[in-house]
Amino acid sequence: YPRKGKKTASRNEVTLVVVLSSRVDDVEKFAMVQRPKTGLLANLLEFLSVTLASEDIKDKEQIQCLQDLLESRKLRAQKLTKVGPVVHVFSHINMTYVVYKGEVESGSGDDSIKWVSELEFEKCGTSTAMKKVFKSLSTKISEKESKKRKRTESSDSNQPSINSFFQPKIKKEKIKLEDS
Amino acid sequence: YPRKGKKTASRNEVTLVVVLSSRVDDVEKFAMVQRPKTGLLANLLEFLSVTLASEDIKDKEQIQCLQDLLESRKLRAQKLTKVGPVVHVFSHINMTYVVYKGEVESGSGDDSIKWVSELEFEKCGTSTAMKKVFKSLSTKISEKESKKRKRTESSDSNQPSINSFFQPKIKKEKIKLEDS
Amino acid sequence: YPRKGKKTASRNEVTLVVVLSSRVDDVEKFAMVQRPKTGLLANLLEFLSVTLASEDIKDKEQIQCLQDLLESRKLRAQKLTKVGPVVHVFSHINMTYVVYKGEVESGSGDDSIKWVSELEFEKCGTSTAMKKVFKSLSTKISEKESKKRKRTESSDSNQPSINSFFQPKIKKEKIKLEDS
Amino acid sequence: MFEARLVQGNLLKKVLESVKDLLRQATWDCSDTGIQLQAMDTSHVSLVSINLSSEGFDKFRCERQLSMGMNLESMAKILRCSSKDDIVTIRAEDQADTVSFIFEAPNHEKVSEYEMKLMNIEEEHLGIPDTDYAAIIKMPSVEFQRVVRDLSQFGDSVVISATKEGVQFSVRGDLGNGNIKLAQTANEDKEDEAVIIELQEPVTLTFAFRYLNMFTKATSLSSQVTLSMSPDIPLMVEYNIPKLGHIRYYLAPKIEDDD
Amino acid sequence: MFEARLVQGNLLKKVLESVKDLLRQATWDCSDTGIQLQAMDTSHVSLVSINLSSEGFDKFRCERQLSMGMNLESMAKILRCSSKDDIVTIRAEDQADTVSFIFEAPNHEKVSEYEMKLMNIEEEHLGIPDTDYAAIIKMPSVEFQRVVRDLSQFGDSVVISATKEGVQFSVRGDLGNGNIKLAQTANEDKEDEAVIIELQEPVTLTFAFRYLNMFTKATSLSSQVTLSMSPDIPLMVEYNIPKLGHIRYYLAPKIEDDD
Amino acid sequence: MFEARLVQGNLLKKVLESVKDLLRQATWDCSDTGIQLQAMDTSHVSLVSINLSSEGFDKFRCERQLSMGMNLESMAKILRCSSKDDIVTIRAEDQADTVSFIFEAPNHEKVSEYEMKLMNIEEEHLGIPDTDYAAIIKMPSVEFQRVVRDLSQFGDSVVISATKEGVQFSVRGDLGNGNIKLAQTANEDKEDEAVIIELQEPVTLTFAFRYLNMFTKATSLSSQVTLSMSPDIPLMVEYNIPKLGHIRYYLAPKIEDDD
Repeated sequence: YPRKGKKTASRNEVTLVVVLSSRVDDVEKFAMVQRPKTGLLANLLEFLSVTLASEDIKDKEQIQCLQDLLESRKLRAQKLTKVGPVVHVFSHINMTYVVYKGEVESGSGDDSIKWVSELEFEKCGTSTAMKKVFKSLSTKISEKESKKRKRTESSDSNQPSINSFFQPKIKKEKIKLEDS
Repeated sequence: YPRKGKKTASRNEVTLVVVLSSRVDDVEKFAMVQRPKTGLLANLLEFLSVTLASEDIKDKEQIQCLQDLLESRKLRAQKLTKVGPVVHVFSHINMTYVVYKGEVESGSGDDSIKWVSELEFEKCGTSTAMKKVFKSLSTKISEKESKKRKRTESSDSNQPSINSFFQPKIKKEKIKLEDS
Repeated sequence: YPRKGKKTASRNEVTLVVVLSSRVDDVEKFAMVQRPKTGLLANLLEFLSVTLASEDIKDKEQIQCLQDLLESRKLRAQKLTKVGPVVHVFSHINMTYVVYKGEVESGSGDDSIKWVSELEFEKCGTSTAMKKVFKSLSTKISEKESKKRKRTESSDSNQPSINSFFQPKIKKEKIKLEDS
Repeated sequence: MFEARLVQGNLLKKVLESVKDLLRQATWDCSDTGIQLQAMDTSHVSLVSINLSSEGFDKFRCERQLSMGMNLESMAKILRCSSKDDIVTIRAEDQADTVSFIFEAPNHEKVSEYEMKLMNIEEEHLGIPDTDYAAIIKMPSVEFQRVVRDLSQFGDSVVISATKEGVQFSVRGDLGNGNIKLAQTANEDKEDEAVIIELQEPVTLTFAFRYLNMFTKATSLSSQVTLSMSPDIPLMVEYNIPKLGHIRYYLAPKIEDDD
Repeated sequence: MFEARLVQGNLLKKVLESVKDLLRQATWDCSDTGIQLQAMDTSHVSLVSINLSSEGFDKFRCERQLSMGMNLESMAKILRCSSKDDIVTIRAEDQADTVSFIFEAPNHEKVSEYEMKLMNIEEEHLGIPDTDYAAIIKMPSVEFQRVVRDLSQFGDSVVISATKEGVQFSVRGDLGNGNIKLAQTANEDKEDEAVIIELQEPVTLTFAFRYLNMFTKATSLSSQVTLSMSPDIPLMVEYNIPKLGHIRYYLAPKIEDDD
Repeated sequence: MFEARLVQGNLLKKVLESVKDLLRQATWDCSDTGIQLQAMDTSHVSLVSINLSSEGFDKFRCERQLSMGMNLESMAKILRCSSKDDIVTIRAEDQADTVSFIFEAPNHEKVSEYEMKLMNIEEEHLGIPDTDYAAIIKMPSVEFQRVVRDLSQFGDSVVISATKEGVQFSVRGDLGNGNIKLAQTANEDKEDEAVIIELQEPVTLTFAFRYLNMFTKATSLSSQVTLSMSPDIPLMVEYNIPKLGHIRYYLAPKIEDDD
């Protein structure tokens, strides 16, 4: 539906996200929780996440932060590795998701945790932002695996993305905001 | 091959037909008998049938009539239910088949009975009339089952047949004959 | 690559070839050896063969000749049957291969022998001449089997080959040479 | 003997193309008045009726009535072997079990003859009552074809509404909704391009695109098509074949869903 | 309310055909200056930027800026229902969740209206810096299409070299190598057929045929295409839409293999 | 060095289209008299013989005889990259293992060059005896194509009978039988459209449609085709390439079934 053009100033936020996987009956599943029934993206499933006060905290602290989060949900990850940042622009928020991934060491989580396969993830009601988060993960994976595979169009290592040449406009605006 | 146009008066006949089924090795089979080696539709397989003196006999009597027929062939049906009439026009006979169906209660019939699967039915030498009789059955079945299935072209319940608007010409002529 | 047109006189040669097969793990394999590292068709695989001084020797002698050849390679054939001649024209040699086939009775041959399946044969580096030899074999086989199969284009018994009408040019020249 | 000769043989090819998707086989009934065919499609939702008048043929001889059952796909295959300008003759002996199609080039230097086996088809003929339709819409056949082709991308069925102002075709589907209005032609100079509506009362009926799409195979036969509608009775789609006869398709209307 | 009316409606159909293979969905941003679209293909290797100026439309009204996310395949399907000479109007209410496409025949006797659901697409816009390209090649769009089509049979990527003399396209593959040279046009009488090169320095870059092939779907929009290249930055392929705007494709160059 | 230049380069494209379905690979034998090709199809039922005279080329240079084995599918792919009016040059060095095809636009502003690897094909050449055929039928090549295409729908093989009156093609199949008679042309004003039969004695032979269908790919090369037949020897189907040479197909007749 038609939306007003975005001309208002946007807020910047940083959120830690962890994509936690577990093998259930030989199928890889991922831990997700449901958002509140009201408000932004109501009811949608999302990965476990925590909003940061500041982006300037060390990786080690970030990992501790996530481990605490997991523990609160009765989960324990074997090792958490950083995948990288994913930027998503909501109407008034420029959200930077700092994505981590890990495997479950023990526990299947409290009742709030839903274990979702890749297939289910694609079908379930989730937000575009979460889709980007999940995609960033599989991109890393596919890059790793691409050398094993036959050369295909999408994994052509000589073909850079257009993103490596043109920057998101929003960042420009961000700089402007910070300048002002 | 070219036939003379049908202009002569046609006889009307009513035949009771029973499509009797039996599960053999988990495959549904139907009882058929072979027509005499000479005459109309010689040698073709047909369902068990009996020609009536008059159409004006009650359903209960019709069922009794069919049970007698089955018994003569060493068969016994669990319950016979009326499927409905099927009209077929032979060169000089307007045949109305009153179709019943039932399942075998006991017995596999005498030597004259051939048990034919749906697949075999489609391939075996049988008459157009018998095909119509058999089709009338599956139409009823598919109507029943169509609600379970995804909506398809053929089972579109909102699409009436053209037959429900236009009547067979032969009936008109029948009326004329009776008028005269 | 461009070659000089063939205008010089060609030599005629006769070679006995044996296609020896053995069932290894239910796959039919054929005995081949590698050609010398230099010279004509260097390094290519070929069937076991021996060049004859003259074409005018009896079949029995030919078979003995091949059995000797096999024995020198530590192989023994169950029975050798003649398949027929295959003509191949090299730049200056008109080679007639007299093809025999047989099955291994005992032994898997010395180290020079490579056992090659039909699939491997099609892929391995071999000469056109050897391909013809091998094809002559399968032609015979397929002719035998073709009666079992459904009539196909290639096994249409009413369709003669164009070869049965037009003779290879080289033979003409051969005759001329012999005349002169 | 039966023999029918048509100088404009190309028309027969077009007639076949018009029905072969709908009917696999059918019986051609020949009498001294001409050639008729009536048959339902396999799903019994629609009915085709073809009438070729003996007067439209350049030579027509039918000594005894005869009914020739044919595989229409084979017949279409054979007719496709005729060239655009060929003179076509259909011929059958009275007792034979085959029919012959003869194609002659206008210069008579090429003559093709195809012989096809006849088949015995038992089929009931339906009586089609004469109807005084509530709305008769005449429109260019290519326009009807275009409307059906465009809208059928969006859904399974079309609502056709005839009013005094014009005719409207509507479709609803997952992808979106479509709606085409054709106004009555004000200026009727070009008869072939006119949209003309004879209305006794406004009519709105729903039909399955699947069949309408097959009906429009007859577009090349006629520059105009006529849609005749009345509430609760089958739509009649008629293509007039100039001087020779017509092809009529009947389609049972769909029952409107309550939801 | 948003309303844009284009007498030459056929242009919109061509615009859609130009991007629908590359993009499955995209957002059209409307403001009083016109309609813009910017989107990357799903593999994020190329970028499409469309600009249709409000002045190019015969009527243009956009009271508030609005962004309309559309399934481009559906949009293309709808636009394909317009006839060549139809006047096309795009219309959306400010708060509605649908957009309407209205096609009017020049004689106004046929009016088609299609309504399509809008979708919410979250996508980042990239800032495209103004670039002073080292080489700008102007050539007939059909010639570019032909070169891409011919050479892409032989390999996955093309080397494009611009020199003072002309432009050269090369491909290497298993089947063989191909090499097409286009010389600067000496005689510039026929502007549409001219090859013109503005060169600051010679440039040689490698690109994937897959994307170039999809770009050439825009060929029917413009008789000329412009390829702008500089070392290590994306190629810009521009098709000018006379009086209305342009469609630009950007493609990241491939990194040369060392072997 | 070998170099052959043909202003009417389009002819080469047509020659390739004429054989590429029949032959996967073949050797072109070049000498100072021209370019020849002789090859059997893979089933060894038919034989193709192409002769392009050096005099038909606009430039022809062949210092030493050479044989170039080529994948004909690749060659056809390359030739399809030439435009209708391009001047085509074939070039090969004496010791090279590649051949080059150069296409120049008439205005010389576009030059395409394709290089293809040669292959070594060992194949025996058959001697084709000069034959005094019993029947030589000359007919429009499109007419022959049409007859073969039409009748091949009904069966696998065709009986061709040549008599004084004309030539007859017959087929029998499950669907029906077909039979096309072409009469000798009375009025020979239009030479291209004439059917002319030179007859020493009537001949009737049976041939497989499969091959005839592939032969008719040469239809665009020549307005006329010549069928030469004698009992028990292969049919010769010849397409004359004006000024340049010819393409001849030979097809072994089928043996008649006794039943």
